[in-house]
Amino acid sequence: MSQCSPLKLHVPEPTGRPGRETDFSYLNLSPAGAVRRPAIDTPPLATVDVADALVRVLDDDGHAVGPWDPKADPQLLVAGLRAMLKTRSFDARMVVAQRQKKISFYMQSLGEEAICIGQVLALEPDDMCFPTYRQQGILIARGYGLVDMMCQLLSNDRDPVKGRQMPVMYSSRRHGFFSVSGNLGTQYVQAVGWAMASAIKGDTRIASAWIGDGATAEADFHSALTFASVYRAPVILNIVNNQWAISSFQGIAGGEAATFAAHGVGNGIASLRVDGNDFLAVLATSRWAAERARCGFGPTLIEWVTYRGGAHSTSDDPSKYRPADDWQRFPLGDPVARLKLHLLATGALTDDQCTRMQQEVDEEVVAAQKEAESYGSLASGHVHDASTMFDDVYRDVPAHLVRQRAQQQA
Amino acid sequence: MSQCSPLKLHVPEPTGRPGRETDFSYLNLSPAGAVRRPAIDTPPLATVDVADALVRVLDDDGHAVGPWDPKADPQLLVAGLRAMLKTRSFDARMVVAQRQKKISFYMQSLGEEAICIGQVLALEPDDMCFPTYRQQGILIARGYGLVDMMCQLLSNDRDPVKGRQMPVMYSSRRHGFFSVSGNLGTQYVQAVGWAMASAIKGDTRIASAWIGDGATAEADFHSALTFASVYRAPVILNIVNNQWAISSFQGIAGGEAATFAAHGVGNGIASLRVDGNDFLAVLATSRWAAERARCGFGPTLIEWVTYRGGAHSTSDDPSKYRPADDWQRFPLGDPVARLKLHLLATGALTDDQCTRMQQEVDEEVVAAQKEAESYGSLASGHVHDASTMFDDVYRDVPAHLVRQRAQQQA
Amino acid sequence: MASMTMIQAIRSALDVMLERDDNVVIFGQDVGFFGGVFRCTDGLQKKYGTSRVFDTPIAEGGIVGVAVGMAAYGLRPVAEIQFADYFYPAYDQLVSEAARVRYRSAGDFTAPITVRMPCGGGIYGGQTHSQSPEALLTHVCGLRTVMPSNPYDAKGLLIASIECDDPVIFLEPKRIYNGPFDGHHDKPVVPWTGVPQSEVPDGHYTVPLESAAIFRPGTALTVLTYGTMVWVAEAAVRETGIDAEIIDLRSLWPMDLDTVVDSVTKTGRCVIVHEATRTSGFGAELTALVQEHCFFHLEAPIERVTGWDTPYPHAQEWAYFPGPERVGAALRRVMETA
Amino acid sequence: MASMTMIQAIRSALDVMLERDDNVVIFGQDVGFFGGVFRCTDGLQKKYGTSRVFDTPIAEGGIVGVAVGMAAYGLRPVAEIQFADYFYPAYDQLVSEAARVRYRSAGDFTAPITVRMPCGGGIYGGQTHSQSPEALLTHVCGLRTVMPSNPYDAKGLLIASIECDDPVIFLEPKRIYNGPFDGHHDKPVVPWTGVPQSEVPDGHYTVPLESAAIFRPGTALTVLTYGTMVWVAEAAVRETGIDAEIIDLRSLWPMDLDTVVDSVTKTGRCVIVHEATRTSGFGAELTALVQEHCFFHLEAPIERVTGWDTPYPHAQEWAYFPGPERVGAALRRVMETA
Ligand SMILES: Cc1ncc(C[n+]2csc(CCOP(=O)(O)OP(=O)(O)O)c2C)c(N)n1
Ligand SMILES: Cc1ncc(C[n+]2csc(CCOP(=O)(O)OP(=O)(O)O)c2C)c(N)n1
Ligand SMILES: [Mg+2]
Ligand SMILES: [Mg+2]
Repeated sequence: MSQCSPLKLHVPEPTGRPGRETDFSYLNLSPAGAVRRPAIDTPPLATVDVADALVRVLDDDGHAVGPWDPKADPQLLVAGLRAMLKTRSFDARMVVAQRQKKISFYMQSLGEEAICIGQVLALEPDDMCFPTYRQQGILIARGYGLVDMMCQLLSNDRDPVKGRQMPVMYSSRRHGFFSVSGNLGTQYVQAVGWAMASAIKGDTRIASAWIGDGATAEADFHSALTFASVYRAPVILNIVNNQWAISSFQGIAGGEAATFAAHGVGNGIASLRVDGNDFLAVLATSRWAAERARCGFGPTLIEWVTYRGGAHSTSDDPSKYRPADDWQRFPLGDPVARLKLHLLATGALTDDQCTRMQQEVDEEVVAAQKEAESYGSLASGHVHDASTMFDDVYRDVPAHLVRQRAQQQA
Repeated sequence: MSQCSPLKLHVPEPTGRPGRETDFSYLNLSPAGAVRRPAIDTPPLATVDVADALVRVLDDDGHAVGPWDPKADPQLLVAGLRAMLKTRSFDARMVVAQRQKKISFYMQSLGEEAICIGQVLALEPDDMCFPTYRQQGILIARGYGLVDMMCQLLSNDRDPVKGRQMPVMYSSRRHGFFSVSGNLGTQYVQAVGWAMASAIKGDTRIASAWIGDGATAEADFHSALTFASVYRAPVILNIVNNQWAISSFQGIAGGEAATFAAHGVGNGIASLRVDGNDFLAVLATSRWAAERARCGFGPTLIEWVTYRGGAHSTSDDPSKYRPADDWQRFPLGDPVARLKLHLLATGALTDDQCTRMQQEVDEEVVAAQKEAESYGSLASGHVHDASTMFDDVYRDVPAHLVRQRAQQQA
Repeated sequence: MASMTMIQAIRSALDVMLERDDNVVIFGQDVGFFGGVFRCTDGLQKKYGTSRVFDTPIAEGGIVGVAVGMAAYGLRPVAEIQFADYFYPAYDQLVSEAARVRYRSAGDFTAPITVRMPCGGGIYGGQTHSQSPEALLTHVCGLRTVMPSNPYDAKGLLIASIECDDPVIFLEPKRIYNGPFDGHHDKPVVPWTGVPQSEVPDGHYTVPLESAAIFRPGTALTVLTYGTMVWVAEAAVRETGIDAEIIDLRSLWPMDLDTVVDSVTKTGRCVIVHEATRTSGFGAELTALVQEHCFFHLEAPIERVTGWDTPYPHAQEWAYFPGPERVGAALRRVMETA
Repeated sequence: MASMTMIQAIRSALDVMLERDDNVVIFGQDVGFFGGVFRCTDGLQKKYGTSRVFDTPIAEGGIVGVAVGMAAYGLRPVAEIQFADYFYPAYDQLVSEAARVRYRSAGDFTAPITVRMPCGGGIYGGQTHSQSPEALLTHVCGLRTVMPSNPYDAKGLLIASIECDDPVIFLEPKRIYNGPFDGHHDKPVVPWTGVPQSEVPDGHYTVPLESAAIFRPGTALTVLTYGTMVWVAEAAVRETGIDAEIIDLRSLWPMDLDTVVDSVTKTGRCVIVHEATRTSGFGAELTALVQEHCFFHLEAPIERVTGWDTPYPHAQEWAYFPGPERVGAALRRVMETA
């Protein structure tokens, strides 16, 4: 045995901190168009190179290049852009509303909009999503009412979840959007169960599971991968690597030693690492994964490389732990700007149309906010009656809750 | 979207069942000597090929070949053989003792003896092992008293753990053997914590963690790999893939789609897949991993390919779910026979010496059993007094347990 | 109608439900080809195929997690945890998800899952094969917790649980799988044959949730208990000759409070018996409920006879187990209080 | 001696222990560079370095699992779970490992770990940032559960917990981190400054475990409570004018039964107040203990004032929270019972 010096605990540190610029070379990017597109029935382990590279379609000039070009219908891309703009506009206004104390809490998805919106456009409407709190884009892309969303945020008496949840914890079965949990990671393995159920019933629907880089450390992430691999569940396992949990960077979640996509390969699951700020790459890889799942070839894990443009939540101040201008310096840019550039470059949209679209979505959001606020809010006391608090604990209200409701009302 | 047929749930099935021979080609073996030996400081991801192959040293004639030949001192190998023989003899007698209702339960390690014994010979005496219930070989190799072990099995009043645990759940801090838990997987992450502590204190000791193929599905396995990877903990993460959990084969634990060693690579941990029935391969790879850890290069995960030669426990009847002669047909043979062949082939031992060694260990075990049984057993009622039941719940007995002890004694 | 063991009755319930409802699926460790370490699912995979009855990885959290997802799809999953002692890794999915999803989504999503787990000691299983964690479940709003004491109830309650739209934890006292156990571990093992509650109809029937059974009517005092302890209590009553009313709660929570209150109001005395550790055990809640609802009828303090506040030891099992002597002594003490 | 908030007092306890004992290490989500989402570890990484104070992956089970392993090595780990609502993934390591390892190894290995978790509601945190899971801990033999109600106790109890050789769960009622809260959410927020219990020595001192405090002496009835509810109870006592004795349990389990029994024996009446859901809450155990030990002194049924048996709702938070009106009404009812 060789003589060794004393051991030392290695604690990962981000390359940037307040006052010190981030060195983003750790991201290990591939050039647009450079990564191969495996056959849809490729064996999981044969994706090991793709899990270590970065699938990108849009080059710096906004042109689609390489084997992953989805050759998408321009109208679909325009719809995607609109959903992204709407989501961003929605988020921006809700952050302000929180600051104005109209709503109690908020979480925006700034910078990550392409990922869930691109994926949803690659899914069938009745495929089921198991989102985190940062996939509001799914609801917006699937046409859930902005007013309903805002009533949830305001916790008023039109809140579809009756004031039970903090803001942003939406639920809409009709829009294939599973109830968001406050507990990280739990939905990931549920998505696999839902997908297994679809397979058990000989259905053709698939599930889409969502998790953040930080939450991949949770137990349910491992269960999800194990069950998905063992039963070849028809599920897309999305990891949104936006570089940060709350104040801890992705290295604390294991991102220093391997890509997050590598977890998939290690579990015998086909895995891709994809530029999450490249709408076309999102669309193309999501389609690939959806087709793979639907055709019985099993799950795909996708690591989306992106950046959390805003604070973790309205309770957070990121300038305490990362450089203030980090997002501006993030090498993969802004997904909205990049898709816009592509649509302008290909002539699918004009500058004017872009401006108009922005106006339209802003107006829509403003109008929705006006309407939603007219129904009152938690702050104004217009909430679901306290007596409703005892409903939905069980299907029927059991005797002890009938008694407690009576006491509460007394 | 292409049209697909209805989905179907894939449920892995072993290739063999009672009445149908196992096709062991799924094991994907490498020839002896064929797999390269990476440098001790190799980056984790560069071990991906080794994690997918099978490190073997002993060829069919018992010769040590290839880069992993540990060039071990023959006396060390003889000591290893003795520990294996003793473990096997011990196990065989305890299985009988259970059948005779002298002990309430037993779990043997038949067929897997090389793994933990080989590893222990590669460790320093004060390195800490976090074993499962199938690493009794560690205690035997480290010289824990057979009588003490048997008193634990008999649950008599010399049981070092005072009758608190079922048989086989040993504990001996002095022998670097952490208390065996009945709950699968929990020890794996604890080992990582212990190793982190050694690094925090600037110590040079390392930890050795143990888990079965089946239990890798547990949450703590994932936590262990995450923490080991993030903090580069000085730990050897052993997975004993003996092909079976209880009645479910390794495919139900995820072994169909990838090797168990692949989990390590997916987490950025150097990983090896090793013939666990090849004592020299065990010794060589354990030394590699121990040196790597001790020199600050971080954890190594090792999948040991072996076969559970006996029943899961004395409560189990494997003929219900696998071919009765499966072990005889297992392509990696019997670790004891293979090491013996090597020692005979190299002239380190003669046939006579082998026979004598076998006699000696048998006599030692018989003598120990005689002594241990003379101290009584659970069956004979010679157990630790009921009043001791209230000790060790806390460091001091709190008031409520003083009351309860008084009631119990009343 | 045949005499069944509790194992057979449970298997029969699963068989009936697999047959009646395509959405019922069964999974857990070793439940498939092998039929479960306690044989409760023996033959079911063969009969219904691998997509209805199958083995799972050893990941209790994963088992309950996929069950919740399947339920969201529309299935009625019945998951087995091999021993209740191993349900802790699934606790988060039970508490934060199965129990909460209806509430937090205001009924948009529900989790009609059934989680079966063998519980209790008396089989020399030591601290990790003997636990009775019911109090950790009764504290969780949104969950239902059920524990049968005999084959007839086991089948009827299990069918009711699977048909229930709420998540149900179905605890199976493993010591009485094969026969009623009165706590006299040194006496010969008694089989279910001949015990009236082992007469079990072949087909579909239910025993309603939230309904307790008066296992033995009586006037002198009330014993509140469930599972194995029903039989231990009966032995204690027999041996002391005290005319106690034994109430078998069957559904622990939500529970049938009326039956309890009526009985204690009548008898004025109450003993609570469970195998789980004492402090913050379910007996604490029963004590609180009885004293809240029957305070002015109580003639003596309510006594709890329970497992001690220690892990379940292997070698001292019978000193730990609250057997008929300890129960009998409590009955006498409560009767002797003026 | 300075006036400290509870956050400052906790930070001071950690600082003192990091300084005194090289074996103390602190870790958890966001506790390192950032100093914790509630700032309890602010500045400690800078002062003691990254191997003494560091961030962890988001894996509560892993956090407690490595803590148990570190303790086996000889360290005294202090782990933070960001919210008590998120401790369920760590439940197995707490119950099956930390609480059991001393027992199952007959003292060969021990787990002197401290697990800190903010608990309780009143901050509009909804169902996943408001829970009070103490009853899930008090049922687990081998664990100690502690909950302070003020800065002085917080520091002294936390130091005692870290020095204790048993695993301790240290619950921090987050609503009183920055000031005592009497439950009147519509009144201005009160800071700790000026409250006597916010006078906290800079250095080392302990408040012994298993010792309750008589927060307010009285003769008319006994209120048993802990954490935030101590202040709510005090408000109710003030507002009703009932001369109640308020006992702040501080150590929930093992606990100081003598102080409780002495008080109820004297007053003959008892109200128990906690924020956690009612059924199988710790109030049930307290009720059982009081009626077991003081039955013949009780002049009225023991009342429990608790959170309802529902998840903690976001919008109806103040209808859920057991505020001074509900506590006051219970005090009156208990006093009015003949
Ligand atoms: C089980 C659990 N532990 C901790 C938290 C507190 N928490 C909320 S969000 C968060 C960070 C999550 O980071 P990531 O998974 O990367 O998602 P992101 O916010 O970046 O989208 C933490 C620690 C929680 N909600 N649930
Ligand atoms: C948490 C937990 N779940 C289930 C069990 C029951 N159980 C005991 S051993 C075993 C099989 C373990 O298989 P494996 O990990 O491959 O180890 P092996 O027995 O083959 O050495 C199971 C399911 C347990 N002890 N703990
Ligand atoms: Mg993130
Ligand atoms: Mg195995």
